[in-house]
Amino acid sequence: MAVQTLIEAVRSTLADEMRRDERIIVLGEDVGKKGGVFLATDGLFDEFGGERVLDTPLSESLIVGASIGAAINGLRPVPEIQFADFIFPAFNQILSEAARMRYRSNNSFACPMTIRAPYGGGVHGALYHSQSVEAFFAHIPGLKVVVPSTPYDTRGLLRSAIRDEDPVLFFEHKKMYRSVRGDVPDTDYTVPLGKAKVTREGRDVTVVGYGLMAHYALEAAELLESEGVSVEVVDLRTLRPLDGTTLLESVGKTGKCVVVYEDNRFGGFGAEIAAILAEEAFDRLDGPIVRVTGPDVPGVPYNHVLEDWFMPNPDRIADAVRRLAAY
Amino acid sequence: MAVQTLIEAVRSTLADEMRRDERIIVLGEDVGKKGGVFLATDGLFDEFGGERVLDTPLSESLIVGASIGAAINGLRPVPEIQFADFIFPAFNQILSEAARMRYRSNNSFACPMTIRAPYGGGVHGALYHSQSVEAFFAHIPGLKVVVPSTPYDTRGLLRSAIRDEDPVLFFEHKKMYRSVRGDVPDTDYTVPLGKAKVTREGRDVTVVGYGLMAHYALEAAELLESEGVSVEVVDLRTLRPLDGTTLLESVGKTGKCVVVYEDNRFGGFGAEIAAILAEEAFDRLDGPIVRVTGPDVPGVPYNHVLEDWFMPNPDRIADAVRRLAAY
Amino acid sequence: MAATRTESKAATEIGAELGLARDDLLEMYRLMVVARAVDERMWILNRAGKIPFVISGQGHEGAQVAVTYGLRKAHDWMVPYYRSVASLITFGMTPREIMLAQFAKGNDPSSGGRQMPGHYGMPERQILSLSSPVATQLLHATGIALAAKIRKTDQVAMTYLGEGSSNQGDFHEGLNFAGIHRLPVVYVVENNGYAISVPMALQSAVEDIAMRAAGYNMPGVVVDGSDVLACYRAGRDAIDRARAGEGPTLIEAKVTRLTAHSSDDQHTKYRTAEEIESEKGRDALPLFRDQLRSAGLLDEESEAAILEESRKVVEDSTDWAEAQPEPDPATAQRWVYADAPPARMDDELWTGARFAGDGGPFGTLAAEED
Amino acid sequence: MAATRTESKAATEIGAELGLARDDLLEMYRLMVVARAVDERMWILNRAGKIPFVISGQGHEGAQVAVTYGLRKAHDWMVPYYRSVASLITFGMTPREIMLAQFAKGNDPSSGGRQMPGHYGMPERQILSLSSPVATQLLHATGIALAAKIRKTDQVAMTYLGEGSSNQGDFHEGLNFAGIHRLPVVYVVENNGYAISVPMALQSAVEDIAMRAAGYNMPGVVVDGSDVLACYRAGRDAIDRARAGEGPTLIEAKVTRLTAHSSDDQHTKYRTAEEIESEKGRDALPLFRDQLRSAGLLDEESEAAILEESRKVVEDSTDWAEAQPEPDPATAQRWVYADAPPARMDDELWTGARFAGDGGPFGTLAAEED
Ligand SMILES: Cc1ncc(C[n+]2csc(CCOP(=O)(O)OP(=O)(O)O)c2C)c(N)n1
Ligand SMILES: Cc1ncc(C[n+]2csc(CCOP(=O)(O)OP(=O)(O)O)c2C)c(N)n1
Ligand SMILES: [Mg+2]
Ligand SMILES: [Mg+2]
Repeated sequence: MAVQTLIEAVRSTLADEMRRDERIIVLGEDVGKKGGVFLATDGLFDEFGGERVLDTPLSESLIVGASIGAAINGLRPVPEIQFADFIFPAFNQILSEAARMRYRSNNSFACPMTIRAPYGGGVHGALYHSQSVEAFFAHIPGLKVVVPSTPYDTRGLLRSAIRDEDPVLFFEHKKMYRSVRGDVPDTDYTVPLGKAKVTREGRDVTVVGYGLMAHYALEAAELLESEGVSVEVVDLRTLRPLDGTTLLESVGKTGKCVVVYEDNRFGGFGAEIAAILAEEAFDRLDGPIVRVTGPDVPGVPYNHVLEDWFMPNPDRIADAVRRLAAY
Repeated sequence: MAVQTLIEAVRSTLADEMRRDERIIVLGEDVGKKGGVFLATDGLFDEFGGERVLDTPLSESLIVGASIGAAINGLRPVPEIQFADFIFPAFNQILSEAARMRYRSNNSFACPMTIRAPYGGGVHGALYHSQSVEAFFAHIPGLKVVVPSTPYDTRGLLRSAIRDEDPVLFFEHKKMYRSVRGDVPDTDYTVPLGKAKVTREGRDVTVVGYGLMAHYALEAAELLESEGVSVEVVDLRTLRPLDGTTLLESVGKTGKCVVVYEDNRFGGFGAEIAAILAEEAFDRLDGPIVRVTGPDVPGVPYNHVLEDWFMPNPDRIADAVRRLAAY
Repeated sequence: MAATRTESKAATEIGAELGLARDDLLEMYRLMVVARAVDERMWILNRAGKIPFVISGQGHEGAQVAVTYGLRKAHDWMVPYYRSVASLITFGMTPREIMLAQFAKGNDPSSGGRQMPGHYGMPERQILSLSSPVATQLLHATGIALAAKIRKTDQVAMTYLGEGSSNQGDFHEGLNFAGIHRLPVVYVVENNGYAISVPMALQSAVEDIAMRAAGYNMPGVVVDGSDVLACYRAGRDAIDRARAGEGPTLIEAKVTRLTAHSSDDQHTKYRTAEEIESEKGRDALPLFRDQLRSAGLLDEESEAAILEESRKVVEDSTDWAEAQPEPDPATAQRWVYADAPPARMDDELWTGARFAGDGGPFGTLAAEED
Repeated sequence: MAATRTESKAATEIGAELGLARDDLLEMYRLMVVARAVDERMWILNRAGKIPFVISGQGHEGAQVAVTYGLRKAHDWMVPYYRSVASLITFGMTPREIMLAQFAKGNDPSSGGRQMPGHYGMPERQILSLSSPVATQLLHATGIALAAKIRKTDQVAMTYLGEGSSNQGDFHEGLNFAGIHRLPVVYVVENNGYAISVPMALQSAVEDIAMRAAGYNMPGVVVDGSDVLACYRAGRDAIDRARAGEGPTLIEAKVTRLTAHSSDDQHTKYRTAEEIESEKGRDALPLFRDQLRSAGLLDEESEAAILEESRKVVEDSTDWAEAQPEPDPATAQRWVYADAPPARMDDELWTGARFAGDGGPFGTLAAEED
């Protein structure tokens, strides 16, 4: 049992998996000698060499498109997109090709690959180094979308993603890379895709989140405990396929739900969570389904006073829960 | 007062606007001599010449990216993307550039342009000629998203879009191009962006839709009238900015809502509608918010038996409304 | 660049130089004849209202058969595009398999009736499934070649596209990467002068797409698509280079599109009657036939036999394919993933309305199946 | 291609041939000195913890000033990238305006503090706002040139990018379109040999990005970025061609990156100490200074005066910018659209929780402001 940061969990898992399965290659911008701009691939180039750890040209569509071909011809690519904000040049390859290969070929071909991308705000990254992009991908049938929030889950989920037979988007929150540490067993455990986790039990209100917001939800729950508000926290972990059972059971129990996401509010991923609850848990609801989200502006602004204005935080979550509990 | 099909409404409005404002150019694949694969630009090349009606290379990112530059330097581009399915190579230019230009420059620059794209299924187009892509764009702050359902609205909304100071996505349903006809005044009227329309008044259940589904909703309402179920139909017309007032007023009155969209269910645009209602109309809801949608498979399959399986239709809508009314 | 042509020697002589036996020459001709017959039948079926859509390769067959002929079946990879009918037949796809795609039957090996006609693919033949957005397949072929190099499989990947599609960003990104890593991939641009209605002058700043090869450190070969043996040489040389580890090649075959772009297109709107007529002179099929005739490889009899055989093949494949069962809608939700349900672990497929508790923990109403 | 250099004549002589007066030469030198001083100050501010991020252009100044010098201010268009400090100063952006971007102040003309430092833009100077995704700006410059041609404004658009960014699909699509329509646009690739840590050999199949120009029917000019007058000639010729309606040009200036990629990068991890040291020999600033000295345009005194002035300018712009007010968060939701609210016509901005009826028709609870 060792303690790792989230970035160490990513790095060590990539190394473990590459030792286990020589079909795995890592490719992307600066993933080689430099070890990635966040050092997520640090050391891999030295251990596995330039054929399995490829520095690509500055061409995201190529990174994904070539990964598709490599997967078709027997490899297990784990491409890195340097920032989630820069995944859009590859959007067509991901949506039209990787996600549809199995369905359109009636199961003749598939694209087992894990696309890693750092995402999220609160890091002075401004509009183009702070985005939460999960809503775009969680809407796409054929993709799986994972957002870990602890080093333990990161190792377990990244193993499951790499071993999965379908394309997985694996989003890592930049702010958690070094700020979040936790115990990780040295065993070859996995955390299954499609399984949410109740990270705190409570009676009054369910708070649903993922990634950094799953942590903020727990902090908000702490704040409210003293006030006698009992909060249950559900960390979704996988956005697609979604663990509807855990979600419905929790809200079925508490009757109230706050959905938290960092992305822009309108049409964000949490809207689907609210829609599911309004449709399937209606009989159990004792109050409106409340969303605490980023505002509807094109991106996280840079100056710290503007960035603070944008980011959801434990206080905002607590405020919403407080009012919903009193509803 | 003339009668036009939806495609005639598009074509005549483009011609009217180009006569009115010489800053307007139309560009895209096959929009020139051929007049577009659906003939939406037929005749424009002859009337306005090759400088204002440009056949571009097969390069969607260029079509949008050059339109951004042209808008910056004093033109009003109306690019056509031949099929909404092929808009994704331009996704980065639309999301990262066009949508953010005004915000990121603190209102120093803007991109007034209208991107037209035919969308939708039921036309034997299979996975790549049938997509509904509005959810991706309606989530993006800085874009406006319009989906007309009648020739009258098409003319009024297209005028508003072209005259708007911000980038507008204008989605036209292929199945409606020739099947939908209607009266259009010869006047220079506009239909404002951001205004929904109650296309049928009713007491029991509100059905919310747009595009082809707005028609199917009306057909379903007809079917149910004989059964004594009184259905109100809201045609959203503009998805972003959304007319929340009309939506909330209607559901506030009926207390029940069925949201209909053709796109894949999970994370589709209708999820936001359901989320808004669950959050802001909760006190008025007398039943779950029900969604009638396309299934969660990567696209509309080609063979007619498979396509029929995919497409929402008036019967499915009626079935949902019937059950909700009885709830 | 001047398009390479073979000199006016006898086909047999040239063939010999190229290592092509008389049987190879006849086989190439046969493949062209079969491809044309299958292709023409598609259009007849469309006009007869039996299939709603056709997109095919009439005018491209000479280049397709010849460039492809040097590949190793079921070892090398083919990454085709929608006009690749003759390439596919050359690589082993049968007329029956092609006709199943036209009728979109349940046992259509390309997609089980899920895709439009023209979207071919078969794993057992190492033919990759094709989508509609153009040029995306170049990156797949590039990645296949990357894997072949890393895994040392001695495979070559050949991919095909139109000249219009070579103006997509993916073309640039793919060729650059292949050039950097000297990948065993061959890019074949079938230049028929139009992207639907858009002529070369408005599509590309240069007349020869092959000129771009120099920017990616690979040979760019322009070849006359009506000269079958010149096309074979270009393909063979590129395949040899690739297999020898000498890297990728860009081949541009100047071909002609004898039909409208597709059954949805009226090309008279942007092509003159004269042009459409004169373009028939660039059809490789009669030209190659004449070559084989004057080389004494074909006579009235053998020619008639080939035609008769191809007619039979087309009859058989059409009737057989048409008689196959439609896909079963009950299977339509399958294969979104290998193992998981389409969107939620607790999912059934909801094409219709999902109610409070339908299939969920708080059931109050029963779901109706639709 | 061999990089064009100016011969070893006296700077004045060459200048005369190029139509550059002595004052022009001195002005170009002054612009380089000021740009370098401003640039160095950014890094000092970053190390001092006053600004969290720096990305800038040390080593690029000679090429940037010289290529840009021939543009018409407030008439032509500049579409910059994040290293364009010297280009921007040459085109009229003041050190104060640049420093406001570093401190991301409320009155920062580039973005009002909304974007990271390095994302410049000013409408009054016809400098287009820049984003982070690389190469997108090429298409904007191309569209600006298209509008200039259609509107007959006699404008030229000049855009800049790194060699790594030239491997994006947008590069291909933009240059092809500009070549087809002979647009008045100049593409300047500042090739410093690295895309962050990725060296040329892994970025591009060819050594000279300019080789790709031939594929777009435009001249591709390789120029030594440490030779200021050669860069001026390349820029001037391209601008003249563009304005004369002769079409676009691709200029590739071989420059050096004297710093790490950005303040977040440790380049020692992928560059040897020797390389970092020897690259200083390719710095245009001392080389041009020596040229002007030996041409008798600079002496101890005038040189010191220029340095002193630039020092003053940097002091002034830094102190002034630092003292400016932060942006007002109350303005943060503004300018998503010209007229409409951010997402809904009935919208307030909801950064926090929205409840049944908050601001809506069925109010039961009052909204708390957060
Ligand atoms: C990304 C994308 N945009 C548009 C289309 C629509 N489309 C299909 S084929 C075609 C023209 C292709 O021309 P070319 O590449 O020359 O091939 P050809 O059909 O002439 O053989 C177009 C525009 C598409 N399939 N994909
Ligand atoms: C589409 C995209 N992908 C990745 C990045 C991250 N990134 C920023 S600069 C850079 C390297 C650019 O190299 P080059 O174009 O040579 O310019 P240079 O920084 O060397 O001047 C990268 C990878 C980005 N900004 N945009
Ligand atoms: Mg073509
Ligand atoms: Mg560089």
